[in-house]
Amino acid sequence: MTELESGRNHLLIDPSLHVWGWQIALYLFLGGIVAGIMVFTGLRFLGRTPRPPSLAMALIPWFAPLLLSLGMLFLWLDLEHPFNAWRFYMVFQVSSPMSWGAWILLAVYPSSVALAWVSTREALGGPLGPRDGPWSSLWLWLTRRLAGVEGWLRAHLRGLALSNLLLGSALGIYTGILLGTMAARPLWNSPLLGPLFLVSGMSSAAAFMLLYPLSERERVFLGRTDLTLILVEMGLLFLWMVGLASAGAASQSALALVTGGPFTASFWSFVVAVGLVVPLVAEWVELRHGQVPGRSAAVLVLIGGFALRWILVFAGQASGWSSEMALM
Amino acid sequence: MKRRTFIRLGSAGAIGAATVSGLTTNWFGFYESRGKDPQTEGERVVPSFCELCFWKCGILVHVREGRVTKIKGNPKDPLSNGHLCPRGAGGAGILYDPDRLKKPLIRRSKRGGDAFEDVSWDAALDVVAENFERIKARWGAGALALFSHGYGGNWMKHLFRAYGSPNIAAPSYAQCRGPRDVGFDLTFGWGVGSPENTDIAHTRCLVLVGSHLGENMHNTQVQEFAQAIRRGATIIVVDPRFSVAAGKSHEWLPIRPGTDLALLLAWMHVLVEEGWYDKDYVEKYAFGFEQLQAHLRPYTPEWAYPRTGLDPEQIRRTARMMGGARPAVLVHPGRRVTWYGNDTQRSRAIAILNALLGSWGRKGGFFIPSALEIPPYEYPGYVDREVAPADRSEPSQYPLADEVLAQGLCQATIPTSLGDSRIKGWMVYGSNLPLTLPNPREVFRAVQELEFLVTVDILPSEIVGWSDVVLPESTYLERCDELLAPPWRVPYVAVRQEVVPPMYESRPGWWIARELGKRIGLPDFFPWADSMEYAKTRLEKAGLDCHTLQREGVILGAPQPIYFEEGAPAVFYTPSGKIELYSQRLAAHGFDPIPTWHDEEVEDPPPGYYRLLFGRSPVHSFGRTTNNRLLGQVMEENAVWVNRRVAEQWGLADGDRVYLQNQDGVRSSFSAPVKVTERIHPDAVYLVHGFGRKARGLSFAFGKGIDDAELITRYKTDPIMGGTGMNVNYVTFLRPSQVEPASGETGTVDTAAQSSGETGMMGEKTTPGGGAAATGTAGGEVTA
Amino acid sequence: MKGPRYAMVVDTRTCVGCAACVIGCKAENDTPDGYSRDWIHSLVAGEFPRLRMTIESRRCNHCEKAPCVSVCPTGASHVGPGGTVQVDPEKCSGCKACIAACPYGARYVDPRSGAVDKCTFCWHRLEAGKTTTSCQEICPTQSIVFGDLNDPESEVSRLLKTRKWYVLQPDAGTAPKHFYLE
Amino acid sequence: MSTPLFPLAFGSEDWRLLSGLPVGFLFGFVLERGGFGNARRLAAQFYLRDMTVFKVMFTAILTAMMGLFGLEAAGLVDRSHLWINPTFLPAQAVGGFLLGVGFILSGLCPGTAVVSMASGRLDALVALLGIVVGIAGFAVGVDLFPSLEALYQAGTGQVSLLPDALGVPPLVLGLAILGVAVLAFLGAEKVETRFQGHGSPVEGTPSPRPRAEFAVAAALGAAGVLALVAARPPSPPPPPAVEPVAPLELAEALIRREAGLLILDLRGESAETERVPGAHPVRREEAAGLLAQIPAGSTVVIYDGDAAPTEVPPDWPRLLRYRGLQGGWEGWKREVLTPMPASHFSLEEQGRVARQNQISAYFSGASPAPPAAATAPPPAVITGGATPKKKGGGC
Repeated sequence: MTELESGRNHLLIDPSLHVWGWQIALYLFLGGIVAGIMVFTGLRFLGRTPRPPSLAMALIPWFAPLLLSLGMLFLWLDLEHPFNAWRFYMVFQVSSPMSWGAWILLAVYPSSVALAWVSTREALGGPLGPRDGPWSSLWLWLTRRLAGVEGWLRAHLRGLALSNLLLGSALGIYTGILLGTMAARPLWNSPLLGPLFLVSGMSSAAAFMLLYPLSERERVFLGRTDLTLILVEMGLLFLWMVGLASAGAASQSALALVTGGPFTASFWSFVVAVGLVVPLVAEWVELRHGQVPGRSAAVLVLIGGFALRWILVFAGQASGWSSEMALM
Repeated sequence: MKRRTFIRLGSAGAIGAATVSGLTTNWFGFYESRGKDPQTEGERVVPSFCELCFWKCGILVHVREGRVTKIKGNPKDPLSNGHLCPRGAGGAGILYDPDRLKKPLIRRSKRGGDAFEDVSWDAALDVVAENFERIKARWGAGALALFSHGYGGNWMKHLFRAYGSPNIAAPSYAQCRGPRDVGFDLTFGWGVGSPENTDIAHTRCLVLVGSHLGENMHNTQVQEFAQAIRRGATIIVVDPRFSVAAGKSHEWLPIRPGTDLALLLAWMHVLVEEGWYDKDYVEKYAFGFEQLQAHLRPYTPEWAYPRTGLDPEQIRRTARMMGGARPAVLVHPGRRVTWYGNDTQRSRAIAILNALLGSWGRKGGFFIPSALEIPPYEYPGYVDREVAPADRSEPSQYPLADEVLAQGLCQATIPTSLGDSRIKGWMVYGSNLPLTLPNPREVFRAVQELEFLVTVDILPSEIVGWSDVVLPESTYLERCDELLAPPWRVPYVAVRQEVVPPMYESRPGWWIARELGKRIGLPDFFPWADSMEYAKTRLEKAGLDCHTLQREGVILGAPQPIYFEEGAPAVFYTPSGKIELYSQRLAAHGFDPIPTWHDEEVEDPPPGYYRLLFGRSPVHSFGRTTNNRLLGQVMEENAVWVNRRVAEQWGLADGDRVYLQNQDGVRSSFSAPVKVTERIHPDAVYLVHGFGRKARGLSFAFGKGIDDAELITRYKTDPIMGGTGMNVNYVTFLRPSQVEPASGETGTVDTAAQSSGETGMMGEKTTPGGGAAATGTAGGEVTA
Repeated sequence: MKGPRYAMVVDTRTCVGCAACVIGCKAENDTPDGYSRDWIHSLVAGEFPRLRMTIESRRCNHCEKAPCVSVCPTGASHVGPGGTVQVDPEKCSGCKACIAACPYGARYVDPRSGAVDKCTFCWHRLEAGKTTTSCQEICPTQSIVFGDLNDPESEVSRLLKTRKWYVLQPDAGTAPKHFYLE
Repeated sequence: MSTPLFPLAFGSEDWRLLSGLPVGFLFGFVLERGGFGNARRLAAQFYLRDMTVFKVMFTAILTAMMGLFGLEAAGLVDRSHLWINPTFLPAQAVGGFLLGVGFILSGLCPGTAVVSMASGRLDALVALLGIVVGIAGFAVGVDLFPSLEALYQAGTGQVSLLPDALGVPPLVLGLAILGVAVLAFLGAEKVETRFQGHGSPVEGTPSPRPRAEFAVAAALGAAGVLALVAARPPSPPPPPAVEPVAPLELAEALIRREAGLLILDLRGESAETERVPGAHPVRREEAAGLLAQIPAGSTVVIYDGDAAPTEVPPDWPRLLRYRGLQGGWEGWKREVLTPMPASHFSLEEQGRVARQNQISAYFSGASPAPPAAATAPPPAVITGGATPKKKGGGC
């Protein structure tokens, strides 16, 4: 028997070592969806002969800045000293993924808003906004002012789409890298976490988009894409686990958290079964039988995407190098 | 101001602010990072000595803006050598304890009902003086008893001597170190005193019998313990618990509790039979070796094996280690040695073992200490003691006790079938009797019989809640005290001085004693203006400068020889003038003249019960510090140590909460978590003493952990000197579901209170009673 | 490398785990209630009665390759003078990335300021000209030694040359400057 | 909960927990196929237009009852390993009422809500959200209003089973439920036909209705199973095993104070007073009562006059470890209490012999010779004089 006593605080509770909670898990989830939406939107505008999208598809890009704002609100809530948040933009720390993230987020906003604006205008054609009433003149003034900008954006549409694609990918990868560079948490410490989070984010985004009244063609496209993404995600998860299993003792004990430890049941049911296997089968069956992908599988994918982040955030903090942390 | 100017100024300001903020960023290369200075370095640093335990280390107290910020060791002090134990470092936690007694209190309902009224010092002292005089007039001075623990108690002792009562007791004698001092005195003619004259620093083999140095943080001893380890000394630890010291040892003997004497005899057998003892030393200084040799013959290690459960080979091996290291070998006498009622004999066995190894007066054994002579203050002379102390029912009882027995005074307070009680009033100074004396029921019974009870204390401890008058004393950081000049390696004197003025309406002990003395017609005994003037007078007589002492904290005297080989006199104050391996005094009183094993003295725990052992934590001095928030952060409650296999039997997991119930059906008032561990003998469970406090005034410590003292309803009295062996109680586990009504822990307190009667009244406590600092003695070393 | 390179050595053979370092540090650095910059870690292995015990006084390891510094997005965690790792509370936003990145659990958020806090090697004392940390000064067993690795004459250099030592979680790749003597 | 599927030793607790996943999928699949994902179908139950829910539930109860009885009788399931919800009658009554209200309002119970959601029905998603919010609300509510705690703690909290509560033998109860089920089926058919006239039939209702004849036939078959099960009492478990222990091994264990050792002297009170130290005299037939109070995992050493019992009665607790003292009391006397003659052994073995003989002396109560010193007074050399006391010191 090995007995540990740590005077730091209570061994397993360690309140002062509380690091990240649900806010971060939620932020990572929303960030992943935002990344996916941006990638998909970017791809749509990069396509050679863009067919007219459904109204829902045209409006969906707005979710990028919206969900990101929501996510950043949670991120901000998690800060212990929130009114020092401006410090993020006083420096650029090359070695800090969080610093990268902060600057990426800064770039994501204009890019995603611009593309959403263009997408909306494109879909609706005519003037937007109130045509009469007290605000109409202001609106008119604004649209006129923005017309120039819009023209410029349209002229550089491919660049804008590319920037969305790249920023979206960066955002998706960064959420994984943020955890992946923590050498102190063996469960996270894998270069695969970046791609994994990107792919999972895209899969979640596809599922998220499927919740809206898209056209049949769009649904089939997203369903097919999601199917591929799920397969890739499963492959990445498998590689991530193989990587942990073949690394040192700390990584192995970290892996044991999800293969026989306290996070096992939740990981395999929510992430693997509910989030991956079942939707995979469901979507495959749907597409195979020529049906339009429905929403059930999409909801499951979203549940799985959130569960992946939630479990990774908490299990990762429970993993550690020193034996007392791995015990948790 | 013109509008234009305003705008111009405004924009200039904005640009300036922008520039400045830009300059602070990394972009400008001026983004300098800084740490923060915690601002705890003192504007004033006052030397004094510590009172968190009774070792009395020299300290330096930092004061900033009138607050004590931190306490450091005084490098000039020969006890602290500039280092402190955690308790000493956390002394400010007592000073700034929000639960402190703030005003004198007078009880306003039945005793234990615990309704008090704030009064002025004059009113409180008048009541005390009136009662002192009344008791003296009606019953004689001897009917008033003083229980004292802590250095400030010297003033009260002085008051009592002037008053004429011989009944001055410290629980630290019969509940703690008494048997050891008597045992060594019988053998060498010297007690080991405090601080002990153990030369741990230079020893080549240190043997600890139940002594848990490292958890028992008597500073200098632990410093020397580390030095001994660093020098590569062999460490042998006998303890049913794998203590920290055992963790440092080369040989750990996990002895069955209660059988230490058998091991000591077997060790001596090996030393004598195999010729490892110091023949020259024994021949020169010892008396009765032939008798000892004959006596030891049957005590082979194989004989000891079924009793102690220790491998005979390990007993032989360790004995040879000791023999090989002699004379620089030290079998430590321990500190709290009141375990099984045969403690004086066991201490004598330790003394004899040391004598065989030739360690007394030798480097690495026991040094011969010397003290600085500081003449006493001149007083008119104490009243002759006409009366004998009331602690024994007849003079022939405990014939070799050389101090007053605290539990004896407690018993003398209870009327017996033979007649009225002999003690009518108590003054309790810094001594929390319910946690200190064995069998708290007896204490509460005695308290109910009292005509008058006054406590002088710092915190509202349990005994305070039962008092008639409570006098709030200043902490050691707020008061001056008697000079300290203990016998030690070098003679020295240390001073305690007022670091910050007394908080609230607390007053120093010297002031309380003097004011009481004046009121009971003894002003001649308190001629000094204050304790500093008192100290100065004494120092001047000794030719020492008070200012130097106040500035430095200590003054060292000339070093004296401390080993026989250096020229220290080999004097033994025994009847034979030699080291008495065979004790004539014991023989004269009908006791075993050489320690003898009696199988019937050790009993096994009943099935399902475990022997309750208790000891210290390095961060606490028993109940004295459990309310100290600074120290409590590191250890807030105690845990019940249970052997892993026993825990498996009971289905107890680490951290499960349990209540303990002893063999007499007494249940602990609160629960504590189980510590499932390999570190304890399957026969025993272990608790750190001083937790499970029931005084509600102790808002931090209340209800945390289990109080071992309330489970000590039985004790075995040492027939030689009256020490109370307390490690003879057995406990079993109760789960909270077996104890608590649905409403939870609060309900429990009440139930527990009903079951034990006395505590019920403590439960009603509404005002802070008084309190205390000390629990003194019941802590101590675990042992076998 | 020029200038001092500060390190700490703890002798686990003599450390009794009394926590004087913990209380001393609390008083010296005025850390908030319930939080401390150093702590005692003890490990007991084996089965009754064959047991082994290791006691370590732990704190920030002031790593050469401090992950807390590299993940900090605001530059609050930085390598300070003498190669020590410091936190500037003014710059800290409390994002806790450094806490997650530290394999030693040495950091916590000070609830009073919202900034991350940890052992500074008593930098304020060194700046004031003292040569010891508070924990070293108070330690009754003198098991804690602080000093300059770049000075071959220093006590830490001497101990590391003459005694067997280990660091915590060497695999984490942080190159700690807090050593434990066996 | 996972025992019937996995042996207890399989994997970790978390892995065993995962066995719920396939079972859940299967359950969900069957529910969905049965049309239970359709809120209208479920709601129709309350309008008595479609009694499928009623019938399925009754069938489920019957199947579970008979399955459990059957598996238990076959020795495949140990009921003590099954988790049965403790009974809190008032709390469950209130909770059941609330659940019913929710059921009617949403047309879905918690389980079918999940099924329905999986079928892609958004109303189910809302219902599920409502469930989550309700659970969270209750948790918060209990914290806010401690009086709620009294409600949900009300009741015995014990597991009370219907046969015990009603005092009816399980077989009778089983048959009674079976009878009620048959009647209910028949009644349900009638009710359905009657009420369906008032509205259109619910989509997806399987057209071939369970026939009355079919129900009766099935009931008869079930009754047969029940009777069979009841007729065959559960086979008695094999008696606990007893391992032998050598007397010297026991002696050393006693000296080591091995934790959790209980020694029973089966010769009982009447036998001679000499026993192995610490042994409890008890007669074989009274031992079970004593053993019931011993913590699980203890080792019980039993001995008789001259032999180690090789087996113990089956009613002795099975979670204890039994060991029989070889040679019984006689063996103890022979091997532990009889000293060995030292002369027979080589010098190397003397240590072992000495040790064994001291064990022998210890247990037989032969103390070492009285110390000689007590009788030999030494010369008295009285120098006298006061002793300088080093006084003081706290603890």
